[in-house]
Amino acid sequence: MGIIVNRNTKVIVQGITGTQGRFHTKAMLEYGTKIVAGVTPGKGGTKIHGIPVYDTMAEAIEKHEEANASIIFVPAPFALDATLEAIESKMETIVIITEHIPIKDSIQIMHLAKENNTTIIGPNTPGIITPGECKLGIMPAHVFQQGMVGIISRSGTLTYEIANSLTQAQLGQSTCLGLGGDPIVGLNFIDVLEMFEKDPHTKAVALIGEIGGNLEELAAKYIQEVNYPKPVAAFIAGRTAPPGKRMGHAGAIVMGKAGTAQTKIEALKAAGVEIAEKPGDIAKILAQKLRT
Amino acid sequence: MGIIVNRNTKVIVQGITGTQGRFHTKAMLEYGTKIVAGVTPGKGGTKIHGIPVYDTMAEAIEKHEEANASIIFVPAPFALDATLEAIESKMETIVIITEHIPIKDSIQIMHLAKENNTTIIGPNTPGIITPGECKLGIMPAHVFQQGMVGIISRSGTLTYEIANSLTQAQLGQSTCLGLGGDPIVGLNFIDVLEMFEKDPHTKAVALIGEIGGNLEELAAKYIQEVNYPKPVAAFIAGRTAPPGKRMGHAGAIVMGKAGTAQTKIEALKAAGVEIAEKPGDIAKILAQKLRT
Amino acid sequence: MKLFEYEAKRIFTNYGIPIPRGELATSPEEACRIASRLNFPIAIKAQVLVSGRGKAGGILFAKCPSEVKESAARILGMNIKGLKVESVWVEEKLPVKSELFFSITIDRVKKGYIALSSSVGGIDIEEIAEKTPEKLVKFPINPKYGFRSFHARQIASKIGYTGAKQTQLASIFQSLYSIIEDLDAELVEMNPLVETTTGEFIAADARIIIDDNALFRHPEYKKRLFEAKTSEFSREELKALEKGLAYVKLEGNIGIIGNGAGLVMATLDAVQHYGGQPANFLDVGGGASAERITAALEIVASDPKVNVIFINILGGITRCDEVAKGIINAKEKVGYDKPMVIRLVGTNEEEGKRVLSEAGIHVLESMEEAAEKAVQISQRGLP
Amino acid sequence: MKLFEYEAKRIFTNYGIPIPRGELATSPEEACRIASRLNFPIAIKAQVLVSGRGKAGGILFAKCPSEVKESAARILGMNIKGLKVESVWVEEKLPVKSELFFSITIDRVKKGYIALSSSVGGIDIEEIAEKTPEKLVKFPINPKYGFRSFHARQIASKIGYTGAKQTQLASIFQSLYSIIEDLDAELVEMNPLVETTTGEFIAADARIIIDDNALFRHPEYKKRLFEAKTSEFSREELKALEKGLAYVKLEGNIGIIGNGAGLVMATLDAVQHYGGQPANFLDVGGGASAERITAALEIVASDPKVNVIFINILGGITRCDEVAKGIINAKEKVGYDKPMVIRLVGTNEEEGKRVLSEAGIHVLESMEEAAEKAVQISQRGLP
Repeated sequence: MGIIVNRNTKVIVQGITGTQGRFHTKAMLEYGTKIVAGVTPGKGGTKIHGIPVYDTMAEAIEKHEEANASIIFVPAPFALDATLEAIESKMETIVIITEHIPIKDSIQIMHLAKENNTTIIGPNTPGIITPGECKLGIMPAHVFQQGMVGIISRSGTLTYEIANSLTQAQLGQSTCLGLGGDPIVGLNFIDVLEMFEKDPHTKAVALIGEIGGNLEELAAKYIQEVNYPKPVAAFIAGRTAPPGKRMGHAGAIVMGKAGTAQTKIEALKAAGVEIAEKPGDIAKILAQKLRT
Repeated sequence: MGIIVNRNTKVIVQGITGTQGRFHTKAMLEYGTKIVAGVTPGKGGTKIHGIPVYDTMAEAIEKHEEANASIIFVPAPFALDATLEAIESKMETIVIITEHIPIKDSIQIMHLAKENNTTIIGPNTPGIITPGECKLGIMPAHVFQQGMVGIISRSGTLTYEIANSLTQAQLGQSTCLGLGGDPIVGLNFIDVLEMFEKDPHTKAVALIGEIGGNLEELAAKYIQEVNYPKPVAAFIAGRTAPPGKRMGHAGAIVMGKAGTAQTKIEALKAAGVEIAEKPGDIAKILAQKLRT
Repeated sequence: MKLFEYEAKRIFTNYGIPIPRGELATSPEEACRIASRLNFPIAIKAQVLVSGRGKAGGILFAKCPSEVKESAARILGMNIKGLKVESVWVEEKLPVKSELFFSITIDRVKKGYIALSSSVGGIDIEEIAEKTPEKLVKFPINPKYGFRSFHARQIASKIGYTGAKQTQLASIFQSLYSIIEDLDAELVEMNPLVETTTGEFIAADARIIIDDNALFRHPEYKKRLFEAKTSEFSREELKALEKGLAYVKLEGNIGIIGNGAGLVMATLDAVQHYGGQPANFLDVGGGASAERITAALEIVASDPKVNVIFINILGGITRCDEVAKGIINAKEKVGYDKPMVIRLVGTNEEEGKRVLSEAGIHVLESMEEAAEKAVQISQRGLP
Repeated sequence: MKLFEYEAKRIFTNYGIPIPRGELATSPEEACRIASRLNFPIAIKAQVLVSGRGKAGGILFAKCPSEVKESAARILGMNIKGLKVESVWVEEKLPVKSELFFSITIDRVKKGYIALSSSVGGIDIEEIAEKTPEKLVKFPINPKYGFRSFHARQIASKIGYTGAKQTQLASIFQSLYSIIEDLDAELVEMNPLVETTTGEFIAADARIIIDDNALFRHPEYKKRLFEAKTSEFSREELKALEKGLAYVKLEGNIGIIGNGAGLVMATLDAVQHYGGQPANFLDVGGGASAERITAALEIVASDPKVNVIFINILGGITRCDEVAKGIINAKEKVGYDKPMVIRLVGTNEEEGKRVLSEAGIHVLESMEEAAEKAVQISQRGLP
């Protein structure tokens, strides 16, 4: 089970003929993800790893009505249009892998997605995986294992690090979702916490935050207010980050006194969330919580 | 009773301090229209004919929560913003008197009005009057009389001409509504025909069309399809208009073979609508129909 | 406001839309000089703001320089539907593989822009709609986020193009949308859009109509409207435009002035109903002042064909006494001494009638009666 | 990308926002010449891309030409938070009646733009929010149709202005929104926006930050980013930027390289956790090639403070053997001979370890263990 994606997810890959799109289409197919079509303007009529390619989403969904999710690999200057095309094609879930999308474009994307009840994951995300069912993203498959911990993260590699330790601790993952490293992303911690609350397969949640913005603080407030019923452990990256500097992710920046790791950690602690000092501690904390 | 406006309509005048706004505020007040506030940027704090003026709609509705309609007299370059302001202020009915509004602006207005379920009358309209109850427009009051004919018109003065003859024929008017002379207007014949159908005070409808577009043809189709239950008489202006020339109204233009008076007249006749050869004939036709 | 083909083509170029190589000439010699820089065969096209110039002989082709000179000489100065040809566009004739149609215009019913396209072009849209309706693709443009690359590709796909050609076409379609947005146009059209034998897409003809009401945002075009030697308007129409009056020249002898577009149209219709021929349409608008009436009378009276003027005023906001005074003043100022039929009712009607009667001008109350009278006078002179 | 005050002010001028009369100078003499064309008193302001220049002595005032020269001489060449001052902005000091605050920036939670305004300005937004939160007006901007004249007026009204002043302020606010839209900015700020004793509104300070990700739409600024003598970035940071690497210079002695922003931040944190001092942040991104690893090593090794480099790679898409080869090549090419701690796990891990072991480089599996080791080396040298 898990959330958002599962064995019934039927995927269209937008930008399937590019290096990234091609590579990850293969990896997703190997994982068992049900990819039904690909779209690249000007490349209609060809095939990639056996998947038919169309010029437009309109043609793709005409031939593959069952498609309900898309994953976007197109370069940043074209990502806005690709996403609007996916929204217009009534995709329920859109994963935007593309990084470096201008904020102005993201604002437009999120506004229109909301109006159309579309779930956007990303941009600048590794995607989402429900181990054993569907990998809609670029994460390395081997670190994941079907299990009981839901992961919500603003980071990529760090998530694999933590997923790996959860796998090694025999806890595994229900679903692992990368929110994306940009200042403006489709889903926030709270949205996903709500979903994990309802998912019977998720027994605990790992929350992986980082500096910048106040989404972690809002998540803490939410956890406290609703008296969140499942154990949550958190790791916040960037305690040593200097203010005013972007730490890799466009969204990872401390502005003046706002968005520091310290305020996030304090807020989460105050909400009863246990904080991992090192990434490896997440698995230890949750193993203990789930045992008791 | 009548449609859209009645004795419970509470009006804000946008552009109340201009020559037009000031003049017609007086005329509307004299008619008995309930004007609660006026808005002109930069003129807040003053009064016009005893009506308090505010800088913004936000301030006006804060002080006058009962307001549910606005009438716009601001110059064309500012009409888009004024209308959006009225939409955002949750006015149910907005009458745009202003003429010469760019089509691009009107497109945006109509799109946002639709999303917000706002009724737009105009632009480039004389407005709407429910005789004896509310005059929300610039029409001369003296030609109207409470009565039984609903008038829908694309024209101003011609409407007064016909309203006058209905008054003289002792038929009077339930509500008289000017759609507006522009190619893109808020209400179409069909919208208003539907309202008149439901209004118990309206016993017959006068439809006053002109060259340009195909709204009259669509109205004819509608009348035929629903087997419209009330008698309709129509006058179409512009039989002698040459193609490719705008006849005063921005919307009154025959493009190639499209939008001629002849096609409209034929369509209406085919739908069973009696056509008045001269404006004065409308009253004669309806008097006869209502007698039988 | 209609733009000339050469204006529209220059705009196309600025937006990256390919057009045939060509330049504007105002003399046969200049046309020749331009042709010497181009490849033959060459097309010489009248720059005139009416449709149907092709059928009127306004487009000729030349295989050599002497033919260019000859053709240009024949077209320049030609009168097409009442408009004199002041310039010709000299361009390379394209090697046509197929002719497409693409335009963006206003959809009154959907209240937005609409793209129209067809794999059949070179004939007018009505003919396309009539002859091959199944090939006409109507694509309403979403007002929320405009005409996007994928919309353009969908249209290109629907008229039969895939792969690289689809992308190429789509980019041209999108540029056209940028033009309609940036210029506040109400029509932008490429007809035909030619697919050449070498596989390129080139706009062989270009039409742009700018929304008159948006000219305040485009002062350069507003200026040009009143400057151009030949425009879509006659000199009188331009003068009326400057005074803010709506005037359209017609062919008859009964001058018409009224307040309100619908009323004036109905007045024209009534005149024709009684067998008369209107000389013009002139709407003075609401609340007309004495000056506006004067300007109106001046324009209408300047038409030598006019032998009677019919003024039809329904006073609402417009006060009849003001109109009456305006007429008296205007008559004197303009020195108009031919007959007038005046119908004047509404606000301050009595006072208006008094003023006119004192000046010996008879006033009627019924529009129909007045129309009939005007027709009689136009045909037989004053009774 | 941060713009200098003088760049932001020039943009303000282009958008019709009033600024104090002033010009840019790169020498005390030039500052004097500029001052001679202005009215005293005059402000001399360091052009430097960090906040807090005022407190650092980067803004001085002058009552006469000699004071201008002196002040400019003092500021030019000054080092403010590690950045050298290359130019000063010389402008007329305003007669202040009151200082306002207005900015538009990004709201991550509402996923749109937000306007922030206060009748209290001249201090930073956090201080405003702390000291007079009741005066801070937060106005989310509707993504549907943007920031309209009436929104701007509503804000001006909320900070206490009515009538003509409200309209005047509103027009400045709207221009600011045009800037954020046209320039793809993520912050545009006027702080203070001065209401002068003569009743005018003038932007005394100007800040603009352009969204780095949107620079492809603004080639002129992209060019300037790599050209400016002094920018917000150090030379090494600029070099990294050009290579597409995310690099931030820090103060310690442990060079850090990793793949993935979150992982590198966590690596820095782990190093500090064990008592070490990171010298930098460097993320090579996903699927790093040998060249990228080389470039990364080159940049990190060029920092003379660095006495150990800690490379933390979790191979997912990135293949460990590729990374290993990259490290070997890079080490040779760069000629780096100080110690390295490498943590390498994931795809093709075995092969990667083999390659590195053969070259005598020890590889660890646990990030924590590796961090601890790197810290030890940084403090005591190789064991």
